[in-house]
Amino acid sequence: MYSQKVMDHFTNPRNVGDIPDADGVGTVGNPICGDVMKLAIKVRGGRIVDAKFKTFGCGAAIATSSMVTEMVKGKTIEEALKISNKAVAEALDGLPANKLHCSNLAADALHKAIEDYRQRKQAESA
Amino acid sequence: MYSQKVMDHFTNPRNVGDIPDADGVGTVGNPICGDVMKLAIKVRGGRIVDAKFKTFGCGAAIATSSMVTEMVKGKTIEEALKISNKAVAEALDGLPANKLHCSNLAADALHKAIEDYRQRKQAESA
Amino acid sequence: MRRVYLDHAATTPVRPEVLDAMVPFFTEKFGNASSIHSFGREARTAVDESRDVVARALGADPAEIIFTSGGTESDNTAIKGVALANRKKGNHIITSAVEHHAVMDSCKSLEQLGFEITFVPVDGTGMVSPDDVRSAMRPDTILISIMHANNEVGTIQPIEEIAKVAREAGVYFHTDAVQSVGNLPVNVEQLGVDLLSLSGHKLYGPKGIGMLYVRKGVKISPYMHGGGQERGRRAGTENVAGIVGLAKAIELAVEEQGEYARRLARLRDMLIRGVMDRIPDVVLTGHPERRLPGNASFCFKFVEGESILLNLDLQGIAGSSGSACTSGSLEPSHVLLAMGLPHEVAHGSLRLTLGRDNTEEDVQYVLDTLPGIIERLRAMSPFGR
Amino acid sequence: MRRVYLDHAATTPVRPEVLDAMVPFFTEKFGNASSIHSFGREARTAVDESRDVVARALGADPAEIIFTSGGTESDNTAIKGVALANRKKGNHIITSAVEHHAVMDSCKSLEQLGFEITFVPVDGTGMVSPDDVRSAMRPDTILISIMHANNEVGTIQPIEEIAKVAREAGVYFHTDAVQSVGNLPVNVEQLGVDLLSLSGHKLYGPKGIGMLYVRKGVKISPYMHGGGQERGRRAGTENVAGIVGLAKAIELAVEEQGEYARRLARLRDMLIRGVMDRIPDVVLTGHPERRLPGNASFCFKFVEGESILLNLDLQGIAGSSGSACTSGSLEPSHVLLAMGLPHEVAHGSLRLTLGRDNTEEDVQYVLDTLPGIIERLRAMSPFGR
Ligand SMILES: Cc1ncc(COP(=O)(O)O)c(C=O)c1O
Ligand SMILES: Cc1ncc(COP(=O)(O)O)c(C=O)c1O
Repeated sequence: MYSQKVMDHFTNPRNVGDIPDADGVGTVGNPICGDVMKLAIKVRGGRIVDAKFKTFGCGAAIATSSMVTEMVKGKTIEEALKISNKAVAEALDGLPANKLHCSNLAADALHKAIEDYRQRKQAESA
Repeated sequence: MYSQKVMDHFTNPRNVGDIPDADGVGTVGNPICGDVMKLAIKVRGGRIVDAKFKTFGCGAAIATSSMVTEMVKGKTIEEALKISNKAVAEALDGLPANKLHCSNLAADALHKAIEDYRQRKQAESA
Repeated sequence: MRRVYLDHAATTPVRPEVLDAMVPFFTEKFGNASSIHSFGREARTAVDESRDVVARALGADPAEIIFTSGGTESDNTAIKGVALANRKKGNHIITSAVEHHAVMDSCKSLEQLGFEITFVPVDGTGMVSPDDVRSAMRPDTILISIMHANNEVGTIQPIEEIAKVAREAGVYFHTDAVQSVGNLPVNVEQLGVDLLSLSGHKLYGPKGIGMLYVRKGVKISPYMHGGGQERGRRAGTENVAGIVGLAKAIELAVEEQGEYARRLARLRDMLIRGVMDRIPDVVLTGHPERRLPGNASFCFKFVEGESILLNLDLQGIAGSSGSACTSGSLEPSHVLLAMGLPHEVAHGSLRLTLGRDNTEEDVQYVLDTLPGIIERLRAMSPFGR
Repeated sequence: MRRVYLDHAATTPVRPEVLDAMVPFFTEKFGNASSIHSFGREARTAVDESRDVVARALGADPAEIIFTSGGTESDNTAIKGVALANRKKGNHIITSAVEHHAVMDSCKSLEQLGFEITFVPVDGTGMVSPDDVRSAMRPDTILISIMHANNEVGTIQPIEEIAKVAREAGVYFHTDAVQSVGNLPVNVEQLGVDLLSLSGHKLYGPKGIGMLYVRKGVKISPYMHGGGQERGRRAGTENVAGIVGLAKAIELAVEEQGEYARRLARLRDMLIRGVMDRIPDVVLTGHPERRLPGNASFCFKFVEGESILLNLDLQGIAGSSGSACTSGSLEPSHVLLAMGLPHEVAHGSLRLTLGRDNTEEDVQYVLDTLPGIIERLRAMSPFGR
């Protein structure tokens, strides 16, 4: 059902946890739907230097969360914004058809975290 | 499906043929329905001394024809009239349920032959 | 006693290769294909691979294949499913007078729900005319269902031409190919059909498994309601062993079709010629040329079919008949009547259908046995000569 | 790696005795049970004997047994068949909120034909109240369908009492006994039901075969149209091997039911107690006592079911879940929701169902494995502690 890469990220998820002094945090999903992802980023000089996640959800949800934290590290904010849910799924060698719509929210969580980071910066500079 | 007795009478039908100088002949059934029985009797002193049949029909039709000719031989006209289709079927150790209505006409043929015999006698004595 | 099975149109034995393919799925690989654990995935893989095999054999896409419980369910699903899903477009269905009961009675059951059915006639050889189908067409026609080859007399219908008529009018076209797969080339693109039924046990696969091909885009309601199996189009836990067996059987049948058909046609022609030569007052039923390679069917005047069958059976020969007695009804076969045969002749029908294991010796044995049986029965018949 | 199958409510392996009984009917005794020759009679005899065996096991008459392609078809036939045959009497059907999709979706499909359905609720343990059924009754009610035992949480319904409610009102009563036969005593007279569904593959028989009991005198339309098989009540060439396998499986299941249930209940209680003791924030779903002997089902807070299943599977343990992800829909199981569990809790469901081959060691292995999995997933969860 799941690709080997999905199973790898599901079995050994990278970057699980919180960042206590995160620069941006994004949470997407809804426990009622069975998927919640919380993604925290640390930004230095316009680059994402760390990312961590916590996820309540199925195998696809956990694997995409893990994958997106890996993909985003070292990227600039602009580059990170270009990461789509589709790109995450592709990096995992694809997801089953019935998973493409529901559990594939990791990039959304990332974008929300970046939005949070920008709002905080704006608030600081204001 | 058929009892051994049915198969015996079907395989070795008794009294197949015509009686050239029959005293009564009865034909029942209809080629359109797939069953026609023709039964001829020879009567001496109020007793049926010979009976022969010709039948177009299924296994049950042939076996009941054969059986009724056996049953009737030696019987008086009155006794012969009491032979029913049910009695013929019973003498064969029963027939399959779906054969009870259609191919079980042998006693009817017998009764028709007797009717024919009586009419001929009436005509003679008239 | 010699046993000669000549009723392959009724059912066929499962081929050893097919049984071998099935057996592991009863006991070891017994998972439910909907389960996500390893037992389930094993079953899912087998179902997916089987679907690919079947699709490839018929020139279809795997997503167009729905597994069912047999030819009957495929026919019910095709006809009722299309009718109910397209009711807004119309309520008229065209079929033929010689369809299998699974098609005919599905159509009739729809009459009770307000649908109208036209049964196009056949000629004396059992053929449907594409022109008759065209004439029967109405603006509210939503489905045409004409079988590929007839199960009783073996007549092969001009499916490609009827498909053209259907396509020109934008009407869905279903064919019951239960009797043809393995005997004739069956490719959904070449035939031009939108839906196609087949059944496992007619092609050396197991009983209780079948398939319905549904062309992408065809609007069809599910017939069997329940779990979301077959992508929501046929509920019920997948019969994994049956599906694996069906796929193996179809694969082999399609692979060997040409050679199989040639072999059978030769035996059939020997059988038909032999019977016609040896026995008077006999009619060959069905089309003289456009007929299934294994089908030899006759009507013997002055005798009744069941009596012939019983006598043949006593000699070890298994055949079938369309007489009233064998159909369990009061009427002889609707197929024979639709071809214009009188009732009394139709009652004398005998169908002998050849298969893989039959030999020339089998045919010779029938030719040695049958004339005596017919003669004896005729001697017993009030119409006999 | 150890492989522990704990998904017997999804499907069971075919017992060797059952497979042995089936095998001859694929290759040697392959006849069509409707054929009158010796090959056919062999098959007919097997079907007849199987029908006797099944009838005896359930306390029914052989004429009341219809063979189908599975539990799904039995449910579809019962519900649609009774509805369509009794339309003149009324168009209202009562069922419960926790039925299998085969019942639920059959009912829903009837709504489109103008029938009205009442879904009676269940309490927190998944139980239907006979009083609720009585209150739902209307003058135009023609059918009540309440399952014997629930497939997800194992709750056993008060069938005898509901049957009394139905009988007092002169309304037909159907029960889906797919999960109960073999696990509970099932006798149609003692239960007082008019129709009863079961499925082969849930009781160590093959997939693709099932049975519907229909009490003498019950008015029901055929669902599958076609040949006159099953005395005109279910068309389609009989799946002889499947029927023989089903009969053997039912015979053994009913024979061994008491001992089987006792053994399973002991393992189940060990499993339930072990899980409840070792893992915090867990809910036992279903009735604490009135539950299937092999059913242990839970909801684990803060984690999602599919993740649990995948982790268990990686350790060789096969279970199932009613989470949205595993049902292939966006909603978690309608059964868990009907019992009043919040969505977020229902997503954390895990069902472990025991069977013949499970041992104490298997249960111990699960108890050693599961706590770590839940803990790890909770550590990953934004809601975890
Ligand atoms: C032409 C045709 N259609 C449909 C069927 C029904 O198939 P099944 O017996 O598999 O239900 C048959 C055979 O019985 C058939 O010959
Ligand atoms: C309660 C219940 N009813 C019906 C069914 C359907 O049975 P089948 O899968 O044999 O069609 C199942 C199992 O899937 C079930 O658990």
